[in-house]
Amino acid sequence: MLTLEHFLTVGALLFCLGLVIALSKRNAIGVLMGIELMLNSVNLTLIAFSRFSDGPAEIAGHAFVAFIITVAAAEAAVALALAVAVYRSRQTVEVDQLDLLKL
Amino acid sequence: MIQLFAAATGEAPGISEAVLWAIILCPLVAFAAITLYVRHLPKIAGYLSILAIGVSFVLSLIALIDVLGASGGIAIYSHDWFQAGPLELALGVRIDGLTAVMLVVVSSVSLLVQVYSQGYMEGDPGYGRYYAYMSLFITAMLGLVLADNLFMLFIFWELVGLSSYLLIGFWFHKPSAASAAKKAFIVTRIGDLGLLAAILLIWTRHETLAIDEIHELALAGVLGGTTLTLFGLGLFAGAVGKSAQFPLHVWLPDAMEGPTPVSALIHAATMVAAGVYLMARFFPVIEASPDALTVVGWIGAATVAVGASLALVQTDLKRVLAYSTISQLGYMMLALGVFGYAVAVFHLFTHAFFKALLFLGSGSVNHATNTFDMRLMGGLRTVMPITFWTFLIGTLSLSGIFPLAGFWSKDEILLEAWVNNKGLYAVAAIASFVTALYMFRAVFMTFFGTYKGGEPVDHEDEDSHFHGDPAHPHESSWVMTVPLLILTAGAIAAGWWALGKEFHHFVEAAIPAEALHKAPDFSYWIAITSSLIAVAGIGTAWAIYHRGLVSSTEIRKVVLPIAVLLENKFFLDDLYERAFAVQVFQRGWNRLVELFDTTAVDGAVNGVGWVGTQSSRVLRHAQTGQVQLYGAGIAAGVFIVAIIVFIANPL
Amino acid sequence: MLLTVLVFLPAFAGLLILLLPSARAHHARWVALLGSLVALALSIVMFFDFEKGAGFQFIDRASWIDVGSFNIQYFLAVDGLSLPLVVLTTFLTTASVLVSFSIEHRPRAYFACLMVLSTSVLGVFTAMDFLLFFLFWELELFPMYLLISVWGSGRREYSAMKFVLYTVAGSAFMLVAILALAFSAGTFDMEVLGNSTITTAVLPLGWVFLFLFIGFAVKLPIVPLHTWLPDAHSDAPTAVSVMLAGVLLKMGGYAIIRTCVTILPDQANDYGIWLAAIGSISVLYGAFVTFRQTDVKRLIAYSSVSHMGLVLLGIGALGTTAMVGAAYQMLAHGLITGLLFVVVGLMYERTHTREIGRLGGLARQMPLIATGLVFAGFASVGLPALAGFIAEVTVFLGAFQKHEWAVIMAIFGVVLSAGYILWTLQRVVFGPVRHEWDGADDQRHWWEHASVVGLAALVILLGVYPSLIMDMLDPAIGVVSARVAG
Amino acid sequence: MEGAGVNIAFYVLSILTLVAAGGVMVSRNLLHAVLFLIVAFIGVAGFFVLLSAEFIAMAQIVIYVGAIAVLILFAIVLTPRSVRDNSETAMVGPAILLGVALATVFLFVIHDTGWMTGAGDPGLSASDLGRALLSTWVLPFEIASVLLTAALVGAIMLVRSEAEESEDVPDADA
Amino acid sequence: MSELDIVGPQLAILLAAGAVLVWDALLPRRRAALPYLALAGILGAAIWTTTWVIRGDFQTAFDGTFAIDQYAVFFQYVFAGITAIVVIASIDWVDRVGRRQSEYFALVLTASAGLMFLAGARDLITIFLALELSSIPQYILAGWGKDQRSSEAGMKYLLLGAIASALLLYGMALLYGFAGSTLLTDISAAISEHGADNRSLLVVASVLLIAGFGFKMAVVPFQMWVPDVYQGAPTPVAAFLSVGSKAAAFAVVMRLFFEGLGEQFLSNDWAMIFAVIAAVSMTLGNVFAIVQRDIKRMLGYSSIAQAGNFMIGLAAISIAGEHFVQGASGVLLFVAAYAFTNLGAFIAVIGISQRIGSDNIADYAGMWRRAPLLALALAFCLISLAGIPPTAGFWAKLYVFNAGIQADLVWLVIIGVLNSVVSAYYYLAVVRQMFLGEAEEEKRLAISPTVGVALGVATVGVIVFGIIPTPLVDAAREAAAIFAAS
Repeated sequence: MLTLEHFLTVGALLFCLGLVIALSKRNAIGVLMGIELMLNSVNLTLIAFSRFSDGPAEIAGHAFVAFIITVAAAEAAVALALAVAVYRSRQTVEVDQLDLLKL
Repeated sequence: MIQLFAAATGEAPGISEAVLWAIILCPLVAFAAITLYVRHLPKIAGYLSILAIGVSFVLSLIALIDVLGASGGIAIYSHDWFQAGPLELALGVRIDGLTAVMLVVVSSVSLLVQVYSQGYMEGDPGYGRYYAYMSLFITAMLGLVLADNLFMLFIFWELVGLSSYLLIGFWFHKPSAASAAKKAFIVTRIGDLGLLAAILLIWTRHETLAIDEIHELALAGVLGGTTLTLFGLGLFAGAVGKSAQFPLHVWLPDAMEGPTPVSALIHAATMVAAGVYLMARFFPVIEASPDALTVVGWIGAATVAVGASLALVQTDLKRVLAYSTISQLGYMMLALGVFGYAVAVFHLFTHAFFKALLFLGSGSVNHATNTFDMRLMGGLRTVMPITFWTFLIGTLSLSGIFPLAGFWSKDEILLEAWVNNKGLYAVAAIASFVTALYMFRAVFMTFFGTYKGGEPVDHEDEDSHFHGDPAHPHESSWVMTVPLLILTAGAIAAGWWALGKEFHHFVEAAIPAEALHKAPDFSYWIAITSSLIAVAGIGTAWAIYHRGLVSSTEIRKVVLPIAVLLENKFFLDDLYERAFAVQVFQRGWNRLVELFDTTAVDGAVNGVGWVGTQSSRVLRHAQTGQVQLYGAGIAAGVFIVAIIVFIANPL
Repeated sequence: MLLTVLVFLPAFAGLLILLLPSARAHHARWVALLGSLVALALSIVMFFDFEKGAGFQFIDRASWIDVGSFNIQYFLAVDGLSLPLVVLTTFLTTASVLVSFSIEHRPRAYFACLMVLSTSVLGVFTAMDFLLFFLFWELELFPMYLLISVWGSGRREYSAMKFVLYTVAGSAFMLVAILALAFSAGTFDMEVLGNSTITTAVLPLGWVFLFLFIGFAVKLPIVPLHTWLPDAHSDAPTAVSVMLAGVLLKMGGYAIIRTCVTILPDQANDYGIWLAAIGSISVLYGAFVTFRQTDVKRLIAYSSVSHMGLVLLGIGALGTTAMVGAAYQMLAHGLITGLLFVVVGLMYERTHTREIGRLGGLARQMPLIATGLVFAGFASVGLPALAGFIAEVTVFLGAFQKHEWAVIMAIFGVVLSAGYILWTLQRVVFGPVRHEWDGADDQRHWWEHASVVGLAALVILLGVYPSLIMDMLDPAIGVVSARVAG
Repeated sequence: MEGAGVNIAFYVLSILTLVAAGGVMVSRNLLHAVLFLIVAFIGVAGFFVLLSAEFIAMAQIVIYVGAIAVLILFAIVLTPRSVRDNSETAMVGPAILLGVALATVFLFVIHDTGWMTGAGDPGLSASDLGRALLSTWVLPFEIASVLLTAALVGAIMLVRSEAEESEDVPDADA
Repeated sequence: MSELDIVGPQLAILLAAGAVLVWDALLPRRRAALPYLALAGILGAAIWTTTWVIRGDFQTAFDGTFAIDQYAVFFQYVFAGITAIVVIASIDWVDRVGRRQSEYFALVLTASAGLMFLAGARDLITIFLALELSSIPQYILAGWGKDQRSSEAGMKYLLLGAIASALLLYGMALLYGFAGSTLLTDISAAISEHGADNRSLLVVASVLLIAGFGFKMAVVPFQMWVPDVYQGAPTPVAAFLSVGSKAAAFAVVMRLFFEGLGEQFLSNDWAMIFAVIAAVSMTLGNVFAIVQRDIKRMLGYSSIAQAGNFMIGLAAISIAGEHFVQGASGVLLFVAAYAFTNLGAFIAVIGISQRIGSDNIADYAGMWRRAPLLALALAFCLISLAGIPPTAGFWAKLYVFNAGIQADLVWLVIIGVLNSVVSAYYYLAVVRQMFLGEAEEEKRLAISPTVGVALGVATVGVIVFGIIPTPLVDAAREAAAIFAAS
């Protein structure tokens, strides 16, 4: 029998995996992928909650996910644009190279 | 507030309060006027000062006569001064036998010294300043003896200290003078701590500072036990400082750095007399405490011994006189220690005349020779006859030769000591031999033999104002010799007042009768013994220093350790100044405190700043610019905060 | 209204000074002098109009911020404790302006700062709303910082910063305590606070007392919070030293009496012994360190630490006499140390050194300045017939009963002060003439005479006629000590 | 939710998704990583289907796989030097540690909490969602549209080269 | 009331944004008008907001997901003010740096609308969307300069912002799962019903929310991006970030935590979290700031410390009733005062750095002579940041500390005041550099009039509210009171 916890567990694992990717990848695009995975796991969690609850609450989860997907798209677009901008000025998108800004 | 107490044999003094205040104010006005207006008009300053002290002298005489007429009753005029909470302080004057005698001594000696100074200080660039300071000095002394309460007394007491500082350091460009002035002020101030403590003690325990009330408290036994002893010792500590008692006597010889008339004044009538006066004033208190009395007596004895022995080895004429003063002040304290209240005052009275005479005489000699070093003098007997004879009479009086003033007073001290404390008598008697010895040593070295030329004038020294020619000494001018002659009269005759105990009765009326001990009757045995001792001393001096029967250098070799000890003033100065003040205090303790201040206290303050900036410097390396580190920080923050909450506030 | 005018008059003068066109910058001193003289006159008028023993007077009160429990007034008033300090402030301001008369470097800014400083100090002495008090307390930092760091000498920036940080650190604690007090009493009104019995607060009242005390002790200053003072003094220009020693330090003593003791009498009783102990330690410690100083101004600064210790000793005794003595000591020290700094400043202008080792024999070349120094020195030593003596003895007499040992320790300060002052005099003005200083002037300009003579005259006046002030202090402090006594 | 098929589907999807995510983590080639990412996206979409959120699943496919993944590919193409490099920084150790720690916390609370699960209503149509978006969440909806516009404007601005910029202002410095 | 009316202000601003883009497309030669279009939109928003105040018609709309109340109004004014000042201050800067002006202004306006939506949002979804609407334009703006530093800043900001958003979303998802609703009121109801049994979940969700918003507020440990982004982003953008998103984050956190998670058992936990974060943020921010040589980085660290100060107020709101109003209004007051102050400081930096081409504090030496008004204004702002009277910053700090004391957070207030001392050190160091440092060249700096106007508005605000804080305090209290009533 599948319970809510099953889905939440997958969501949590996916979230943490995404976090690890975001925190460890050298390439900014790789980092972005990690972030997208985190957002996906949130979506999974929300939908799971939505599915396992009654009444009007259900629809809120779906709406939430819809918005998150939208925002993620916008964010990704901006991120990639910034990656291009960074690449133009620095010929790299490796985040550990981005250390001009420090004391 | 006015209080009058009739003496046993007469009425209370009826003298107007205004007269008493005028005695203080005259010289004060002179001081103010000179300071503010006539600094630069030396002659006028001198006359003004003499006039003021002259008026004070006349008024003092009037007061004395008035009190004499009342056979020594007491009058007190007191006014509120200021108030702070329960503390109420008053300003007031008190006249009685003791005060009257002191007034006359102070004002008369001062007047003569002032007159004499006109000659002595002639041409000094600080002439006006000199008279201003002298006026202040006299004001302070007169105020001190007139004060009706301890607080006011303390004020003038301190002013005496100030003026002595100014006068001793009068020639401030001489490092030795500046140093001596400082020494005098600080050493006496150490004693003043005791006086201050006594004031605090008596006020705190009994809420009064009025002299007569303190007397009553002591006599009634209310003031007793430890408080009484501490109070008495506190007062005595003040007196030890001011009256140059052992072990605080070290400032007095150095005070010779001031102009000679100043020395005369300090040694005879003011400053050092203040301590003895204080002890006499509070005799009922001292007397009520046997412990205090014993301390007073033995400190006096020690002072007698120290002063006399050190006087033996001095080559400087003024220093001989200075140590002699110390010794004589010791006698006065010793007298107080054996219940000789009136005797002590009497010795103070006679001593004032002959010691002033001797100092002024030495000043006269200095005026002729440009030096005080006796080894550079000799044979002045013929060129300076007036100086010689007056000096000789003063010396005889000091040595206690019948019938000069010193004989009477010293004899009575020995008598009191014999009756009350044989130990103290022994000290006093031996010291009187030494007294005659060192005084005549000085006389022989100065006035007999051949003249050794004095000190040549150093024309490079712009501060020197020596006018004569040391190679050809001459007698001083009349402004200097007349005071000598007048003082000689005093040195001869002042003792006769004590005949028939008149002086005693008069002075004793100043304190409550219950406090008095019956003075022993005149004893021929004591008188003859003391005279013989003195004559023996003179003879010894004659043998050694005039006839040269025994060489002084030979004696020195025989008693070398003692001689070294004496020549180094028992190493007391070294102990106080070099060892204590410089090494232990300044270079040791103070340096330690300063080190603590700069390293520990200030260091901690700077250290806080240092730690702040250093940690900032170290920590900023955490900010590497690595974006993932920052992200990890966020994630770790979530974890850590959550864990902290669960730990702090478990589920 | 009178009090408001008085407090803000100097600042107004400062504003006028800033508005002077640069061509007339040299007129700044005259505007400053005029402003300070009017303030002085006003304060003297108030001094004689004051009804002794009748509590707070010349009240100026208006609501300022009134929201919820956060209720702050604009409330100025004086009583017998603060009025003498107000007069002292206006007087020393005038003296400071006079000693600065020959200032050449950016005179407008200089005098403006001086005037603002005066306003802030006057505000501290007159503010009766705790927060207003705190504001004036902080306001004083800016002019002081600028005055020291722009017109100072030596390590002036370090010293100025040190001064500021010390004070701010102290007032940090003060602020916490003020808020805690105001919260528990529901008001910032110091008059109300001083009449009510506060039994609890959000933090223990002992802490409140301690926090307030730390804030004030820094200013006083007491050991071990004093190390800013020597630095500030030695690097500050003369007038600032005069103001600093003369009135700024007094803010600490005044505030301890006005707030710590008055508002928290029970805690004052508990901690009185500690105050007295710290006070007498300061007396001795300050004196010992003074002996080691080779810079005249540092020396005076450390002697101030010693002398202000007496203030704390007096306050620690909590009796009327002792606290009157403490207040009197503040006035006396203000005048005397002010005079010392004025004279030393004059000397420095001529010799350009404050190193004792390089000075000497100045009594010959500059007799008037030397006389001033000797006079001030003796006043500092506590010579009778001068103000310091009355203060010292009153403190001792008042405190002896309660804190015998503290007083006994402290009276050694009397001898020590004689020691360092006389030793200094000996090395600076006495001794052989140094021809290095042959060309130097003596005190010459009228403003130099005016400041020295004026200060000296007051020192004497307070020394021989203490009732003038005591009668005013006595009832005001009587109220405080009655509160302490229960 | 019961039924063997559902169970099997859940575990298959779980493994697929997590392994794909792991593949993003371990693949050294960025292009491979993108492919793994797409697999993971599809896996999540599968979950949505499993959870009866078909519309969302569709949106997931369209937007994530269709738009975001494509965008990422574009970005990879536009930044040529980085194509093959998807290695880790030195942070990898701490990052894994943190991931494990946070996973522990999350799993703990997930299983510690008494979720109020209801019967569940599998039937939620796209039109229901659309109605909700245009009534209750009309404000977020509008915001989202503005947001997309703004992101678009910004992204275009960012990728525009300096040369292009000066072209469209022919006379700025003239 | 129609729903368009509800979002009128935001709409006005968004319309202006659109107008800016269109204008630029149609009339590329009339670019000078763009900022004025933007200002017109902001003015419209302000006027619209004012009409609500006049109508007094406060309500919730969109099924309770959005509210118009005094609280929202307060923040709308604050954001309108911030945006207006930023726009004015940017005119000159934008004109020099590049040709992407229309995008710049449009994005600033969009972000501003997002901030305004945040102030009224009462629903997790709305909050998230509003947050992203303000964030994404800010990421772009940070990279707007397109040079190495700017794009690096944009990239860093975006990546970290996205991670923080993901954490926030996860937290929100958990909350939603627990309560079955995204409305704050429902969440609150669910928590009071069966929240006590599930504290672990709620705590973790709270922590995740705090992480998400803490990133925006820039508090430790979510703050590390701040100095880098401030340094790299165009200065006007940094100014906007430093006040805008920070203020919005506080606005939403207060509503979220008090309306949604205000249950006593939970508020104990998050109040403790806030208190600890406040203490750590203040301390670390200040300690880091001390050694900074770049003024923007210094301001970045200082903004971290300031966020710690705000948080004292947040920690104090956990207790309901009068204390709540104290704490909440303290935060509001601080937000407003800080907005003016920090903007002023940044604008002064814009004015100076632009001319001297350096952000180095060392290069600010002697600025008092080169640009007296700029230096004076910057000095005032820094003094206000340090919390020294008579500035708005002082009242804000005082008020927040007062709230802390009342909420029994004495330890935190002590840390706060001590940190103020530390902060005074580095703030005043800049002041010292400007007023006392020796400039390498004495050439006067030309100030653009727009910078002057913006700076003037900010500085006058700092001073006016420093002297008459009552209106501001009143407004803050009124705004905060809506929670107390609920």
